[in-house]
Amino acid sequence: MKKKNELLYFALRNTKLRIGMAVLLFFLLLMIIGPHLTPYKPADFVGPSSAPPSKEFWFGTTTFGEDVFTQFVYGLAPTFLVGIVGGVIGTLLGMLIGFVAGYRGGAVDEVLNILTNVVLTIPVLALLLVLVAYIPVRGVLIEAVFIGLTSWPWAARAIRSQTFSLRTRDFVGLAKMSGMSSMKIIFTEIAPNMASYLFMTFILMFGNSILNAATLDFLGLGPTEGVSMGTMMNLAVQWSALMLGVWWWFIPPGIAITCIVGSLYVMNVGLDEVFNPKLREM
Amino acid sequence: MLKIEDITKTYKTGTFGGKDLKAVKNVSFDIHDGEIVSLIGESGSGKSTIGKMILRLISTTSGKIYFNDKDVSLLKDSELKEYYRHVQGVFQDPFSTYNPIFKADRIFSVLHEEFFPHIPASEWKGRVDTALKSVGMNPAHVLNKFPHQLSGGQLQRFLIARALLLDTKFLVADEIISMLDASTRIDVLNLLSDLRSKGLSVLFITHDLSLGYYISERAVILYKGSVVEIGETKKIFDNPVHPYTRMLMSCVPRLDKKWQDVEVELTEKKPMTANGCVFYERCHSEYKLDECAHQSPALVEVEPNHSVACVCCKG
Amino acid sequence: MKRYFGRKLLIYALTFFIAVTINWMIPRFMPGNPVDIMISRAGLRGSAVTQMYSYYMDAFGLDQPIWKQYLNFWIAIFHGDLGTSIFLFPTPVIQVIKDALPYDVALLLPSILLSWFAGNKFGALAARNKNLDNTLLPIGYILTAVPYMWLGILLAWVFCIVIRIFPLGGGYDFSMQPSYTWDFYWSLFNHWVLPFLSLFIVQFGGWAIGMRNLIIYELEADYSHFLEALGAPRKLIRNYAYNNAILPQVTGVALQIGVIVTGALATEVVFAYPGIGYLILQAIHNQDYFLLQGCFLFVVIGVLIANFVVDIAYILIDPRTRAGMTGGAE
Amino acid sequence: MSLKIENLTIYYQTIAGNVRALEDASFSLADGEIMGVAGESGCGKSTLSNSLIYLHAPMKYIRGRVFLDGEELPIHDTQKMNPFRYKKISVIPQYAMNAMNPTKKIGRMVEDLLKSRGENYKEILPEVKNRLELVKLSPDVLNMYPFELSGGMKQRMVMVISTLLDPSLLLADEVTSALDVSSQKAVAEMLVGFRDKKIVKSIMLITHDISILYQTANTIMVMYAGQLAEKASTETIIKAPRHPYTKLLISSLPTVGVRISENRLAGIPGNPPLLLNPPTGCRFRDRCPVAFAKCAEVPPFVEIEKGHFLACWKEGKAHA
Repeated sequence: MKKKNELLYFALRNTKLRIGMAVLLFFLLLMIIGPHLTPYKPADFVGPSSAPPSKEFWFGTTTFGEDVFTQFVYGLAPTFLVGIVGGVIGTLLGMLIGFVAGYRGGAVDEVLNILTNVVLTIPVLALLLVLVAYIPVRGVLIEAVFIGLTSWPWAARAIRSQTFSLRTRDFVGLAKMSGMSSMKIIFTEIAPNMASYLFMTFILMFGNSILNAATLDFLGLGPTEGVSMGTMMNLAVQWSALMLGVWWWFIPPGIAITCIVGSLYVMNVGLDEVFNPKLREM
Repeated sequence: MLKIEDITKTYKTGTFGGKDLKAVKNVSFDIHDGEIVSLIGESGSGKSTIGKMILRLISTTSGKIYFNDKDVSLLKDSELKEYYRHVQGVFQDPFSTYNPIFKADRIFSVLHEEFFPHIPASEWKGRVDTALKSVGMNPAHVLNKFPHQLSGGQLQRFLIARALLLDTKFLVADEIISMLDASTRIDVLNLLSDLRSKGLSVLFITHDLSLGYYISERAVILYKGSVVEIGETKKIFDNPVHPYTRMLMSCVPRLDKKWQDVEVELTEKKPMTANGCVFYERCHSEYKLDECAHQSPALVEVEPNHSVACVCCKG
Repeated sequence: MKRYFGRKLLIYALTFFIAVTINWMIPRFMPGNPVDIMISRAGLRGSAVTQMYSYYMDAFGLDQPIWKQYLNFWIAIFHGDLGTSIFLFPTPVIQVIKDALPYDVALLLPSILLSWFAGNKFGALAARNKNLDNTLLPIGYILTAVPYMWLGILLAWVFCIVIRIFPLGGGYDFSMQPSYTWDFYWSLFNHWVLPFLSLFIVQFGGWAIGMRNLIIYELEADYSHFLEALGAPRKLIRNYAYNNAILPQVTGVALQIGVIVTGALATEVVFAYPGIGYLILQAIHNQDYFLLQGCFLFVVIGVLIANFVVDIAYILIDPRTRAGMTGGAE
Repeated sequence: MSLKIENLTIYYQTIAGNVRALEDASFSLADGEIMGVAGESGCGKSTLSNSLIYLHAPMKYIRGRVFLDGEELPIHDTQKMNPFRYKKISVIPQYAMNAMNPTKKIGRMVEDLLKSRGENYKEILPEVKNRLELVKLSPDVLNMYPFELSGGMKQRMVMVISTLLDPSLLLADEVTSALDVSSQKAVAEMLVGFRDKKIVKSIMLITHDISILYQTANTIMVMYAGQLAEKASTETIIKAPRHPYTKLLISSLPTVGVRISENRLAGIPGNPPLLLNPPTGCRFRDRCPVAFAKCAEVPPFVEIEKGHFLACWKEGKAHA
């Protein structure tokens, strides 16, 4: 009990964690209440072309007269969705492969290790580009799944090495001598020991999925329907928002991604400090 | 009770095979009912490997281990579980034997779940209390605590109590007191000895000669995976024959004799020759022969219940 | 070390094999006839269609057994035959890519090397230095979280539109013909600066933070404490820590290379910089799958070469791998 | 008088409060003396050693003074302490196996270290080679990386490095614990050799293994739960200890020649107290068979016979 309280104490006292949490919560809140703050839909042509931010159009309008703020708040949801789904799939795959490779060892490990290294070496986003380009109708979910399916290797590698070292710990031997099955040992003895690490892995995956999705969207390979931060930037660049000086079109989505991903990274460091006493500044 | 026949463990080093590392080489010995046998060796002697092979935590490369005449390596699922009902182990580092995120007494509930699911919780609790008391602990003081809230000695007793809850006949005790504080370690040792008188057999693995001497009837001296001397503890200690055993005896720090009184030449550990005597490179024995370099000597009985693997006692 | 290398080469060979296989599989395992889809989306008319149609039917060899198709695909690759581009018909894909490649090298090589050196130096400086650390860390985290293309957009907007210092779009001024003149070089340089900068800045943040964390870890290592106990000056201890922290950073290049390359692709799109990234965008817009796949293949090859170079570098600088141990760069 | 320590008190800072790891330690160490510091884990022996040479967070200096060869050591001031480190006082750390930079050749590291302390490596090199010979290492090790050495070799290499500048006091923290029986003896004898050759004036040998101390030390200081319990000549501590803790401790140690069937040893009941909030007075009193009311006060560490110091109300009084 003492240990948990200590973690909580450090977690609450950790500035990085606090800042990261606050920023993340802000955007989550905006995602939820944002659509209620605007009377428009993202694809509605509601105002003059390329109007700068004003009382009526908080973030201005696009070249076509769509409300940027509306697009922005509606675009947050797919961004978070991609992050969470991609992060969950990536983390789960990484766990599965990492646990099995690390716990089984031997030939299984060898094969999985090579697989991991191969997928790690393939430039994932380039692969996604080719893959996604062939799919005529794309949804956010498909995008997230693809990202998740290709982003597990580094997590698998890290989880494998941790499992590998935990496997030789005597408590695993004791569990075996208590007649526990391998699966039970992995999930009740090994995984809980890495809980903090797994959580941090998920957070990083979350952030990376958002970044990857933004790049795909920006290249015009995002969801064929709807808006996201990436598609906003894509359209802005495509319709010469740069040349025309319509900065309010491409600045907000970039800020949102940077803030969300940045807050996730900062939270990750904060968590690392909480979990790892060596990094705590005394 | 337990019979080890010619077991060998070879590790493949490197990813694609490559070099072989023989951690244990053709070791044979047996342990009788109610007997404590010490397995004595320095680091790299393969003593823990042997213990883990008995516990089926690692596989044997060749050779057989028999428990009550059953080949241990052939045990599958339910048979293996049955085996663990009778054969258990306690390891060196008490803090590593407990999952740090769970309470220490979880080891008992796991046992309940896996081995005695039909026993009602209240009866099980009674059994745990009895077991704890029989290893000299007050259940009220030690239950419901995290491993870091208990001392090393308490944790090791927990593990012994755990073995008692099962119908343990044979215990592998791998350096179980080397990480305990001096003032508490002797009690754990005494406890083992007391359990022996109730019929438990123990393989007591240690690097500390004095502990082996203190507790065991018989001893096996291991060097680089090979048995160099085996027999009654008292005979080995009073009359060490193998040059390695003699060197060990002279190096062990004692409280009754100073090192200056027993002088023996020391050499570095060196890589051994491919198939000669394991101790060849370090041997200073007057009996050392050229043939030692490529012929490993077999165990020869020098007196009843005392065998040595050295050319010096061949004829 | 032989085994270490053998293992690495196996992985590279396998990666290449798998990448090529995926490349072969994607169009064939998508629903419909790939050639039909391709031609219909390319939006061509008249005699060009029949000409192209027969060319692509031939190139795909769909009438042959599947294993033969696969084999032919490999044979073609080893002959450097990646098909013919659609939107630049009839230029061979390999030629299109060859023309774009120098621009990528010019962007990637300097940005990776310079940001790596500068980031490491700066990160080392910031570690255990309260003031620097407090400024570096937030900035570093923000930088690593910035999408490459967005930083590109920002830079382009500020420097090309708001304070017109640099030109926007293309690899050189459209009014110029490529020539070996200073004017032309100057134009190349001007168009290069911003894409380079945006790549440099994002990577810089990552390296700096990585180095800072590694140094702190090394300063807590036993050997550092031993030196401190023996009264060695801070400078020596930090030097040692730096030299050891560099090692994982070298491996980091290999791990990051894929991300950097894709970052470069996005950046090229922003600046309409005529590298492979821009080609990919063109290929996507024009449904030019041969070109798209050719680009992918080249990206894979580039990443593999970079990985190989990093491996060699690692062996040269880490005595442990040099002496035959397989520590470190795994 | 080589080392003199007065009321040294060191705490560890944790979020739960101060862990009182070393409380009012006062003792001295003579020239040429090898003093063993014995005690169970957490008794403060390593804190004592660490604080003398490199006192850093989370260790916190509370009070006390340290004199080495008549000069006061500014142990609480990391910067001011630097000139003394290595030259006057040096350490073979507990982590000797990892004490060398893994990616530098050993010779190069020694050179860097010596240069940084203003010494001329070239001039010292012959002596380095002499010392290597003393510990039975070939001079070739200077051209090797630490990972090419075995554990025992690393240990001896660190021994050579630590003592190159002939420090007055050498702190040796658990130098034999990680070694095999045979290397243990070799290393312990080499340490004694260093003292005999006057490479170091005196040694504080910190270990949990009392039998090693019996073989090497001139005097033994026993610590318990952050307090000094007893200090006397080795023979006295082993053969005729006075402190109840020392008595029980010594009598609980098995040694070759003692068998359970003939001579059943007994441990000390109970556990050491937590130092976050230790009991007042003598910290052994909960486990002590002879404790009485007076033990609620801290017993002074006083000399009851020449060279025999003791902190116990009962025993101290009986012989006062």
